Amino acid sequence: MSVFSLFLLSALLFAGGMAGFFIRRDLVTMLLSSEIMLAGANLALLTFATMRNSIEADAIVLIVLTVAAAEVAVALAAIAVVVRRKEEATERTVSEMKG
Amino acid sequence: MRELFWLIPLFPAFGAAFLILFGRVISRKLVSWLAPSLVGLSFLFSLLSYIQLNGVWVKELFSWIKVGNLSIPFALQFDPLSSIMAVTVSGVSFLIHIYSIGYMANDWGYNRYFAYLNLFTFSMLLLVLSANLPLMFIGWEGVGLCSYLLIGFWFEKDAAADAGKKAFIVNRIGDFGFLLGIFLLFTLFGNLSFNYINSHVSAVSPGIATAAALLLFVGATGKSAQLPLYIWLPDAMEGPTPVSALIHAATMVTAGVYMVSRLFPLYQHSGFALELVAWVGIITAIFAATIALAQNDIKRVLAYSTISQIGYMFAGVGVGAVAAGMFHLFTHAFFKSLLFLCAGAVIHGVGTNDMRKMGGLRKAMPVTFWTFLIAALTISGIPGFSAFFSKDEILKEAYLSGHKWIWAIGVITAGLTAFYIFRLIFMTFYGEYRGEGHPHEAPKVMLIPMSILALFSIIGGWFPKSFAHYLSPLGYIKVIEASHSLEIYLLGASLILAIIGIYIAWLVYVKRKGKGWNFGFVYRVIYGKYYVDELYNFLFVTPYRKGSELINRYFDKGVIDRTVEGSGEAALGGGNLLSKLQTGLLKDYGLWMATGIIIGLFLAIRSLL
Amino acid sequence: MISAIVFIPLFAAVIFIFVSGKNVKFFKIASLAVSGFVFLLSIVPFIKFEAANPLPQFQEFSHWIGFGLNYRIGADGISLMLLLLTTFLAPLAIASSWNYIREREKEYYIMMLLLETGMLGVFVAQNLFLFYVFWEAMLIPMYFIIGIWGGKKRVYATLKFVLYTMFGSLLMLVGIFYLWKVSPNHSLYFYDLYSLKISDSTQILLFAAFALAFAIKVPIFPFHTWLPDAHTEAPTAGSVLLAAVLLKMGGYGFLRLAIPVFPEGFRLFSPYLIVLAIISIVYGAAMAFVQKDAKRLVAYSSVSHLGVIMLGIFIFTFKAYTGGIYQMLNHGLSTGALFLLVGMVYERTHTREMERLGGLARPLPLLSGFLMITVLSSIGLPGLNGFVGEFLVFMGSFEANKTVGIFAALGVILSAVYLLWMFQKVMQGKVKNEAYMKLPRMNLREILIMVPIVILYFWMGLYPKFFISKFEKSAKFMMEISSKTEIVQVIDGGGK
Amino acid sequence: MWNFIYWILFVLSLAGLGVFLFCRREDRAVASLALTFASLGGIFALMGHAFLGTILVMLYAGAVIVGFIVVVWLIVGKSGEGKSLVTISSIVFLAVAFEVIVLLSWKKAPFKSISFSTAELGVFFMKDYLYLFELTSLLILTAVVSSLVILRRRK
Repeated sequence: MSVFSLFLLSALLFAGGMAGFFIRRDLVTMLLSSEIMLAGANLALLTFATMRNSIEADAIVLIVLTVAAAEVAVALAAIAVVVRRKEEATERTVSEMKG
Repeated sequence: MRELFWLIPLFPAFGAAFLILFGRVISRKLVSWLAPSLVGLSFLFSLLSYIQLNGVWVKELFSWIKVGNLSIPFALQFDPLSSIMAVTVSGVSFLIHIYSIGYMANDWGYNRYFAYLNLFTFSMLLLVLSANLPLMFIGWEGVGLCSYLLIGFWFEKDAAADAGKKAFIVNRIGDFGFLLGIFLLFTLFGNLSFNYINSHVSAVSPGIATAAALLLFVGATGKSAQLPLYIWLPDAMEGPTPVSALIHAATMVTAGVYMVSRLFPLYQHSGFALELVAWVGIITAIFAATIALAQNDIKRVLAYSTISQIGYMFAGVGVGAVAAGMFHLFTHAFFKSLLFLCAGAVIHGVGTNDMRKMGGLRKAMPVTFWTFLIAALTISGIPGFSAFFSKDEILKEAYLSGHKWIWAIGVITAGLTAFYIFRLIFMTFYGEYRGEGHPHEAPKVMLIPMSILALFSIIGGWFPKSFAHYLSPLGYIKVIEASHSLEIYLLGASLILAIIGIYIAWLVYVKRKGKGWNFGFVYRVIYGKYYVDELYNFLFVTPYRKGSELINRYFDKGVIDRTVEGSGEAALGGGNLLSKLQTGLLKDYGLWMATGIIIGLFLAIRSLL
Repeated sequence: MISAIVFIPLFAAVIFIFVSGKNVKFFKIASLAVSGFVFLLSIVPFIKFEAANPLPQFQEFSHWIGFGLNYRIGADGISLMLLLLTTFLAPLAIASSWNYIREREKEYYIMMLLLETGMLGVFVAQNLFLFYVFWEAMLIPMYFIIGIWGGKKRVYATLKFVLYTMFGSLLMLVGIFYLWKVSPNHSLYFYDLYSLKISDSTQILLFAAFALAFAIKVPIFPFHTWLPDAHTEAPTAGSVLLAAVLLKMGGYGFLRLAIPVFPEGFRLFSPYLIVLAIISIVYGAAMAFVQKDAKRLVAYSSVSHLGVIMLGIFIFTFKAYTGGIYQMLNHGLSTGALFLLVGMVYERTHTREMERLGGLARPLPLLSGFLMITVLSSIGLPGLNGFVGEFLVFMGSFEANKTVGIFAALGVILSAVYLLWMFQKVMQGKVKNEAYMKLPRMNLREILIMVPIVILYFWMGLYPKFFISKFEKSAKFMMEISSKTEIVQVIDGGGK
Repeated sequence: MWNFIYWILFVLSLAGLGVFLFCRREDRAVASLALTFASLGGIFALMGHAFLGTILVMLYAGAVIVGFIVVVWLIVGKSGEGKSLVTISSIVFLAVAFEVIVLLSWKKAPFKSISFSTAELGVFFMKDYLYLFELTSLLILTAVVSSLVILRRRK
């Protein structure tokens, strides 16, 4: 349980999440991979918290979690709406904001 | 009269202003009384001042321009030289005003015509009486303006409008040189009044004096229609004939001669300039005389004859004989305007300028014929008439002052003059009438001034010696007494040539009815006026027009406008380019963000490494 | 006193807003009355102005925004003359648009009054910031006047005009910031800026910035392309004021700001500027010669005449400098009159194409007479006002450098060529289409517009001392400052 | 022994991630994430943050993943494949079960190196960061309400 391995894991998670975000086309996966990136970041934050024994960091991790959850809720709702209107929810569908 | 001489130019000025302002409302009768009487008044005043003149009168009215070290007073000067000019100008102008009453009787622009004529007289008198160069320049351009207005008087005729514009622009080119001359003189002397320049001329090196003199001479050639810038005078015949008589015979064209004689010390000091003046004068004389040989328009013949006679005057002044030059100017004013007035009477009667449609007018227009004959005899230098004394005076001076070649050319030109003037007489007054309609004698109001002028052109020349003495107070007038025998020899030479000229004219135009004389190519070249107009157009006018058009279409619109609009479009283009980034795809935005973060991290960490 | 002159049109414009747009008659007369009153008012300072004192007189000062950005107004000889030119021409321009403008008269006359305030402000501002405010403020009404009441391509023309000038003045703004920072306790008062010590290299940069802004405004040769478009599309009154007054601001800017505050920069740039001025003279004249539209011809003619003015200022001899300033007044009058007359022809024949015009002298004798006199004054016929200015400029430049003098004097011929060509095309020859024979003659209003201008032609031509003596001292003082020879310590303590 | 558990969790989470990235089937990929989150929760617990670990598991492995599966089914349902219920539930179950085991053993958390307990964490929140705490609760509330509003079918 070395600290290095923890950082390695969080880095891997983050990289995986980013890769997922860019590879997959549909919105759901992109949203999930962003969740994973967030989890990786959380892990890193937590390891620092433990190393520095700081309660504040701990509190922040907690809050980040809760906020992430809220965010997912809204995102899911949005995706659902997209799905309802346009059957499929890939990136293409939401590119109306094109320049 | 010493105090009132400055009124001389103001009478016609008042006349012009009054006619311009109220021209439309006052009746013709009033105009035909007002205009000539005002000019008559100024003639009277100049005559009186001429009589009472002793020394040099200068009157400063007010200071015109005063900036820094430049101060130009509005000052008039009355001295022997300008007195002669004032008298001739106002006298001839007065007679021509009366003549015009008849000539322009049924023209709708009657009032406007007299307004311009008065304005012209004012400008000419101002030119003649001014005491410094810039004031003379006002008169100088003023006469240019009036000649523009009067040549283009019948502006509905495109030829007249073009001729007027051409006259003004060619004059303007001359004035460009004149203006530069004024600037150079100011940088040299710091003061532009004639007396100051004439008295301080030795302080300046001959080289610069030559430059200044020549620049002023460019102006003179423009105004007096000498060689390079003469092209406007023949076209100026589009204007009414009394205008040609006044402006293009008696007064305006002599302005150049007056200017050179006024600044004679400057020319004398520069030496080379004086030579050039002489040579330009004499070459123009013979050049114009040759062209006059083959012209068929009565007024154009007289126009070229004017150019040639003025060439004589310049030659006279050029060889140092200012008195002779001025004397010829004095006599020329009378007989040349008489020639023009007679031509006017002929045109008035026959209705066309073309001599080929005239002939045999002796019986129909006796008075005109006799006055015309007097004038013709005068100009060809027949003894007893005024021109004989003045022209031969010039030739004598030329011969004596060592300019043998100038004398020779002068004598030949005298012969040519005799030929073309009598060619004109024989074609118009002898043989049978070739035109339609029936020519009638001019009305009395035109004949009176013509006969007065005829009288003047006879008696005008009888006192050459006193003329030179009258001018002597100016200081630079030299009077040479030639040995008697030499004088007879010189007079004889020019007389013989004149008579030969007349005889040939008689031979060709009366005996063989004018058919035999066409030497093919030579005739055509002379008739085409050596194609100088076409040359000038080709060299200057068309390239300027074409060049500007090209520049306008390609450079002005093309290059500059494009750069301006180009910068506008570049901004638009840039904007479009950037908007391509907005793909709307989340992935791209994520990518930009990721790269941004990575670069940021890298930069931050780099400082740590 | 001078603030009153500057701001009365503004107040009037504000009052006009509350008046309903229907009774058009009211606007026409009221705006004429206001601008007329302002003109009469502006005669008072002209009379009370003592020519001996070269410094700005009738100064008025208030803190306004503080930090050196304060409201300071005053008029020395030069600004007074330009002030008078503006107040003299404004009523004429307004009167000339009475039946030229058919729709939205209310907004039109409001814009004209705002324009007048903007123009007056520029000439009397003594604080650089205030100068810049008026400099920009004046663009807005001009934008609308060309944009709404202009010809077919008006939007393009007005956009180009405003953006072009704006681009220039932004650089100037940067310069102003620098000056604000550098000037002792942030005073932007002109006479404090004159005694400012700036290192040579920055002077050169700053001069370039200011010179560009003013060169675009003048316009000098390469920056002139906006002028013909703006003029062809602007309504008569708009192009009269544009040509007669707006273009002078460029020249005024040079002699008041660019040259005295950055003499080092000016010394470096002056040969190039002189060459550009000469090119403008010859180039403007050449382009004018080939234009088809009368107004474009007059526009290019003002490029040529302004070349003469700028040459007078750049060549920097006293005669040329005074001549240049005097020529500003003359050009204002003669080109203003040219536009008024072309406008009158346009009102009658609804075309400015010179090919279609011709022989108008017969149906409109009085108008052709006025056009003749205006053309002569613009050509610089001696005895009229144009000659005095050009004579001084050419003499000064000839004194400074012979070749410059010769090339500049060339303009005398070229201007005669295209103006007479225009006069012949429009007025002489046969009437091209019969309808023109029955064109309405010049009515009293138009005559009353032209008569004062023609009187001024002769007055300024035959007795220029009356005007020159007023601004001669100030011009000399300006030159001394600009050449930094010896700053005459008469600057009155310079208020902050 | 604990090291061994840690490495299992390590590997499991990466496996879950791997499956998520490369699996064709939407729902199975989403389900594998539950495994990742569960193992992360475990690691949290091992580090002594049991409370956070449980919240992580509950929030993510439970609410989020389940939510996603529902949405995936919405999409998949439309496109016809629905039979994978069994696999999903099995993966989820496995993840949760495994987690429970670990959490049970948190009492003797081997790598615990932090000095504060969950209680203190609560006190910490209540003492100085009360607003922050309330704010997050407010945030969650709005999130819920907004998602409901978004989903409401326009009449």
